Amino acid sequence: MGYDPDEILYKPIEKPSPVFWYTVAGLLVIIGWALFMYVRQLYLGLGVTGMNQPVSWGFYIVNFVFFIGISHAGTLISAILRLSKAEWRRPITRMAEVITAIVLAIGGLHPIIDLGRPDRLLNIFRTGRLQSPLLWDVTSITAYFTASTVYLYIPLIPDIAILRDRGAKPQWLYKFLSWGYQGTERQKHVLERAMNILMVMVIPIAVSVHTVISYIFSMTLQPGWHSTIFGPYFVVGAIFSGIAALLIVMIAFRKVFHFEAYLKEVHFRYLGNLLLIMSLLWFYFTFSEYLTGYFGHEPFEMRVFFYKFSGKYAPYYWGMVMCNFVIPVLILSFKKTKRIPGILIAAIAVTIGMWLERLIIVVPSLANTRLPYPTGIYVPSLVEWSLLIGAVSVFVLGFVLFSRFFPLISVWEIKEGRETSVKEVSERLESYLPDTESVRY
Amino acid sequence: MGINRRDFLKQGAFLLAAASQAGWISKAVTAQDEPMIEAYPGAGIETWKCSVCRLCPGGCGIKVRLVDGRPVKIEGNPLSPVNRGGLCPAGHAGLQVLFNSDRISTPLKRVGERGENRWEAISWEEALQLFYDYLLKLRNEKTPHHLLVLDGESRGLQKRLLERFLEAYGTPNYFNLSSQEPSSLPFLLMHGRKNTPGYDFQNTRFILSFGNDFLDSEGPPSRMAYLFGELRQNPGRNRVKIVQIDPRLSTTAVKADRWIPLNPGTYGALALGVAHIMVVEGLYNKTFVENHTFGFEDWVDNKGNSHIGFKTLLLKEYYPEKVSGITGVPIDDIIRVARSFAENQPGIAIWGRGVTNHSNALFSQMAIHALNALVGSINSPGGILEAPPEPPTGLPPLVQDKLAQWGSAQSPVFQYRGAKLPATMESLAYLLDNIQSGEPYPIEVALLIHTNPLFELPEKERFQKALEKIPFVVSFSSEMDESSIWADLILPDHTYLEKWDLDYEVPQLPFTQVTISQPIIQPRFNTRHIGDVILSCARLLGGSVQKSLPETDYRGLVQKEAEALFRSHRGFITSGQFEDFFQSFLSRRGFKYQEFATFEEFWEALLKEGSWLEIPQPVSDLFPRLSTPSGKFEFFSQTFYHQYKALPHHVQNVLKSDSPLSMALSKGDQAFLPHFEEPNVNGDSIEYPYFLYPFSILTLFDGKMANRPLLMEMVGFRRNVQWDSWAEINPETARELNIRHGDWIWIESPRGRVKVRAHLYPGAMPGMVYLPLGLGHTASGKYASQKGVNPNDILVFDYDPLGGSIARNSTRVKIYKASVA
Amino acid sequence: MKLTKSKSWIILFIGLLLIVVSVTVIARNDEVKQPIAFNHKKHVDNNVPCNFCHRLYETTRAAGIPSVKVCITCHEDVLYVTPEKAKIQTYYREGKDIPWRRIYQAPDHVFFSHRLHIQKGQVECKQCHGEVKTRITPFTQQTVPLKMKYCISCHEGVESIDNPYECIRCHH
Amino acid sequence: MPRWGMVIDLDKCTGCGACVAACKQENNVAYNTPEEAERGRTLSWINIMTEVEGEYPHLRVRYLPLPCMHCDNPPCIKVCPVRATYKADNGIVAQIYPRCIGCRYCMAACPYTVKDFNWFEPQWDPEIKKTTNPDVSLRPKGVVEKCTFCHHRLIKAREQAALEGREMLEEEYQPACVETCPANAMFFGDLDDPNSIVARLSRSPRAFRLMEDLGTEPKVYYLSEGEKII
Repeated sequence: MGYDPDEILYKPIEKPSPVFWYTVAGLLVIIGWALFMYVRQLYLGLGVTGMNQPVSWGFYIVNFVFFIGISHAGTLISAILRLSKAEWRRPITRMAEVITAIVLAIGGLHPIIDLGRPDRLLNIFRTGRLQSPLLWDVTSITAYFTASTVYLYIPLIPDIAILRDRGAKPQWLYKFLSWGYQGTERQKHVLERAMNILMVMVIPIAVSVHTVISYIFSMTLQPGWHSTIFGPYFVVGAIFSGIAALLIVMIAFRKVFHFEAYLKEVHFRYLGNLLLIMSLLWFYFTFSEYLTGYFGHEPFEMRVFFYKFSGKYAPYYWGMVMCNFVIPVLILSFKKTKRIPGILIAAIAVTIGMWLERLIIVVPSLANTRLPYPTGIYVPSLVEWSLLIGAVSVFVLGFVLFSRFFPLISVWEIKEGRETSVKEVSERLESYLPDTESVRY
Repeated sequence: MGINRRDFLKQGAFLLAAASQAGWISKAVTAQDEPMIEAYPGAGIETWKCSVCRLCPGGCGIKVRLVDGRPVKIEGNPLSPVNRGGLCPAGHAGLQVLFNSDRISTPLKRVGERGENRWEAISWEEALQLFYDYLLKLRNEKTPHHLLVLDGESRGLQKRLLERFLEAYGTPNYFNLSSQEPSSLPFLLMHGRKNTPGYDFQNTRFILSFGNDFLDSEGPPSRMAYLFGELRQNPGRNRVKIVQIDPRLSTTAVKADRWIPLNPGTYGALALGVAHIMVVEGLYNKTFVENHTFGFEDWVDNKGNSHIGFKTLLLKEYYPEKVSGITGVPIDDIIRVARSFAENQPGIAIWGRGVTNHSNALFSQMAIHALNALVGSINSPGGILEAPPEPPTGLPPLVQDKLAQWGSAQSPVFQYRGAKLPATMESLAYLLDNIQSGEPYPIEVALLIHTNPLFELPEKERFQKALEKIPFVVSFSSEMDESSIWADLILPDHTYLEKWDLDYEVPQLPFTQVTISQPIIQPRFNTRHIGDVILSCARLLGGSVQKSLPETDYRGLVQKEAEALFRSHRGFITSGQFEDFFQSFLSRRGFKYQEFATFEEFWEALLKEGSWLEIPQPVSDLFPRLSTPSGKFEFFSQTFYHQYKALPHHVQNVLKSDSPLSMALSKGDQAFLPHFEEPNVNGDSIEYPYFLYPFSILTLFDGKMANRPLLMEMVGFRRNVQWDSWAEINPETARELNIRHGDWIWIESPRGRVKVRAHLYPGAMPGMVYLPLGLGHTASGKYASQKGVNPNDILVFDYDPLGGSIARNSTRVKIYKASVA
Repeated sequence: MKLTKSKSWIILFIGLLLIVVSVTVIARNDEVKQPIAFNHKKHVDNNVPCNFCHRLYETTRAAGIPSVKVCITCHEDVLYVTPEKAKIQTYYREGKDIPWRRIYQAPDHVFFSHRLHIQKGQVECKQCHGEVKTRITPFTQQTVPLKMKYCISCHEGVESIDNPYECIRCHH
Repeated sequence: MPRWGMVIDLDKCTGCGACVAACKQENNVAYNTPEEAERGRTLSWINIMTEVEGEYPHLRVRYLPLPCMHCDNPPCIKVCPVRATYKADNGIVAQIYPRCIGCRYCMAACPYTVKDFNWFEPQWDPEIKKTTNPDVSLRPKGVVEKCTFCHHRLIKAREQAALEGREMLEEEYQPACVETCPANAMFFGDLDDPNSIVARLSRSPRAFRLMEDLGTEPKVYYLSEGEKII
């Protein structure tokens, strides 16, 4: 094979830097620690966490909602962008899909971590009640996980084939995974069909996942949870945090692997615009959620409301508003600040803010019981922090490992873009424009 | 198919064997034959045994559920006339007394220094010999009165036995710590009766309670709760009105119709203020006061000296403005209480620890009791009744030899030095002083019977020093506690669930009842019934002591006493369904009178049903002559007056100079009338601006129950506090001190300081801080030790010099935030 | 030879799987050894009524495993001592109970009442314990696997049981 | 089929806590260490709630014994993913410990906060364990538990009645808290039986239920406190 303009994309696979190993080792240490903490929890019971009698859900559920939320980055964004034939998507889609797959696996594990009796997990299948929102979750997350892994894998096949042909090691892996893909017309066609079908399918599944997660809360009678807009609110929040996470990942790997040529300012600007839109949308939902609650002035609702507004959770609440609305809107509204460093800050703020939002939804409603119960204040324990950090590490490790074996930027899409898109787009553009003949007429 | 002879015989043999086996099984199960249970795991054979709860003086009848011979649950005995099937939370923890890893399993002899808590297990023979040697030594040295008994639990037969033993042995020094409060002294002074009378709550329409938290920590808790339920919400009867006068929003205050907070220690003034209104407005029972009381109007004695009457004193001294100023109660409230008390008759004025916890306790109690006389609630339905007669005894007549007679006639060591006031001036304070000084005689042997003064009393060092003066201290505790570690010998008693006993001294009951206590299971450890210890000592001592107590074992004694009950042909064993009120079931004949031909039947029934009951005959003479000098209820206590006048002059002078009586005496007749004395306050009001108010809680009582996880977990269940003390403070006060809910604070008195968590509670009076008693053990088992704080650690040892009760509410403190540590 | 590496992994994996499976299979075979070769048939043939030994099954929750004292009522003769009888007598002399291994033991969270099943339900012993009357060796394992499924299968058909799926009947 | 329910007369209740103690003893509710209690993990199937309103000295304090409400329309059973909590035919909301996976969704959904969770394996003092009730199983760690209206007593009473060939009497089945209440403030019986005392009391004008507006239809009725005079 001659010179490949996308040589730099193979570099992390074919000539991994020693930093890779250090990173992996470091992450493994953290994950090992988290694993140790989890085994300890398994052995001793959930008492090692900071959860208590009224606050029976804590970090694990928060993380669950948060990670599943982030998973919307991927598939949804890439599917929507692909579907709408946004050409700037090409270097982004892969990373988004990887995020989805990894984060879904992590998020999906969290309810199991949260179980008091994980040994009885199979009861869910043996004696499951389909009426329980928790079971809807199990179903939709499984479906989403399957769909999004397939959706990650299928566009990956041509790249794996390229790697196989380039003789990348380990050969057996690429040989096995490339499924005999040779790039024939027929193969290309089938792949495209599959992608198109998945693209359409994945969007409703993704939307349903977070809607169903929101139902876990809104199906109960608890003040602060029992809300009709929780479904869309959660979905919006999910996409919001997903975009933020995607931006962070993009910026990080752009720096590490020197993808400046692929991930250009324009990508960030576009995604930044999206983030801005989502931030506004998020604010709109938050505003209507709390305003309607406040106007109803139902006493128990108000207890939760003031717990967040001016009570114990006020720092988190206002922190969330800062992170999710004030900072991103300020940064992203101005051209001056809407550059990569600024966008990075905004994205990090949004990630933290969205995590806080999940915390603010889960804990205060439980802490403010309707009856004068001995209110326990929820203080997460070392175990929960360790597992949070462990989860983040698993995410990073997953990403790093993926980048070691597979190209983070879809090579064939870039190639396709280079070879065919320009023509195609100009044709498409022309088809958008008013017909010259009819104008003449 | 016929049965041949051989088969028949074989089967017959089997059936015979089976029959005998069946009998054996039931025996085995009830006798807790351990291997048998093992062979039948999970059979779930259920048996019930009746007994009596001895965790507080309440005397509730209990039923214990045993499954396969294993006790699993205590429930109230529905046939018990005291509690009628109810049981307070402490009663439920009884099994944790029986099954407790901190029990003393064998007699212990001290090996280390006193208080070092190092012991050597010895055999009962050895232990008893040691004990007996000391007892014999005192008798040989002709000083039997050098024996002191401090009793915290004994009631009924056990107490009767102890008293009998001590009389025959020859010592007057039997001090009952559990009856320390509330004292029955006012009854003696105004009624001429020494024991606590019965309260006819069933028929009353108004309860004016002065500091008596009867729903929580005073009186038999289950009985009071039962009565409360009946009195408050019973179709067909008037709802009784309850006014609670207390500086603390206690449970009773919460459930009362009205809570009137007042300045601590000013109960007497408020009672007199109420009396003032009643007199001024003419709301009192004039016929009663005229015919059955003495000293209401001014009077002239037979020597021609004129004395002021109660009325004059009231009108002159206790006008509402002044009373309001003293007590902090608005005048309107005083008037309203007086009017509604007078309107809702029969009514009853009661007092409790709140009152007796002050140095002016005696006069406050007299003032409150005077209210009962003003409305005529003395010996009348719905008021205060004569104490019911004691159950008959089966003990032979007391035999005392010369030594015993002489010893018993000595003045008890707990009396004020030289003051031969037979009724007053008995106090723990004097006891400690006298032991310390060795005057009038030293104490050489002390027995601690289920009492823990080192924990329960303020300034425990005083008690500790007194104990150090005593050469030989024996404790009968079944669990190690703060006082027992100072003993020389521990003779562990059974727990109450392993014991035979008869219980009949439940305070305040208007009827006589005997509840049997029988072992639920065989004693689990190598412990011995205190009664058996005493009986075997009596046997060893021989002579008149043995003649007074000829029984060889306690169970036999119990049976003897029960036989006396049976032979007396009084009363009956409660059985069948109960009606609600004694009056009504007398009229409706709701009771089944069981006739028993033989004692064995009676005994069986007693074991099965648990209680024997005798309802006093309705009095024919509505108001009999009282045993006071005037034969009437005395506002002016002639008993007291004569006692005082009979005192030698030097004692009178002492009283005039160094006791709170001095102030009263300087006012002449007032000293013998109900009047208000300023309570003693310890601690400077500027340096220590807050009042410390320790209170008892239902779950722990005096702290003996603290080593039960069940009760420690629900120690402050109404306040959401577990396993810990809490200091109730008014939110307003807390704001001034910059204290938030849950902060650690120091409470410091002149005696020391304790660190405790602040609990903001609007029911707290501003300027007061409330601490629960019963926590803060230091050597009392793994569940109790080092949990919470003991308010006694910072209380000043103060007492009512006349009534003798410990004044726990007289200490001032300061509060400040503990730095974060 | 890169493929051999992966193959070796697969072989290792399959090997592990085999070990695990065989261990579970062996462990499931939970036959136990009883201290005495008890012969039910002999006792039944000699007209010993069931409740002579299992004297509680009609009256309490448990059936009652006989204690050695029950055995000794018949087996105390010293004239015809068989080895098994000698064991009984030894246990009795030593004041020990026969260390029977329990085969039919409901878990802690299951509450089963013999008397209700026998008296009201008219269930025969053999329904859960197999043919006891003809058994000549002691029980070494459950003849009927007493799993919840088995309980339900019985309860489902019974008229007098209004709801066979009422969990709290047995789990409380 | 009876519909078991409870009536608690707040006018009679003295808040003594006997129900709390009796329940813990009857149902083998485990004790927690002080440290755990501090963190709000005390297990108690019936609690006494204290409601305080007002400022000193004009206060209104109310003690409210709070067992499981055994709702007719329980929010907890709807959310259980494994049917470990369900409503039995006789209206008792049951918790099946061997099936519970410990997701605590029912705790989160219960508006009355009456469900408890075993955060650790219950640590039984070997001595105290000897006094546990053999009719109730000891819960393992990681499962939710709650008031059962002492359902095991119903089973026992029914078994006894069945063996004696008669109908069970209502009085034969009383939960431990009702049985022990010293003030006789608690009543228990069949709400569907028009002659039962609970049915009569539940129709009293003083009767109310907690959070009736939520539509959970609790089967625990309270009788409100009578007016305070003077």
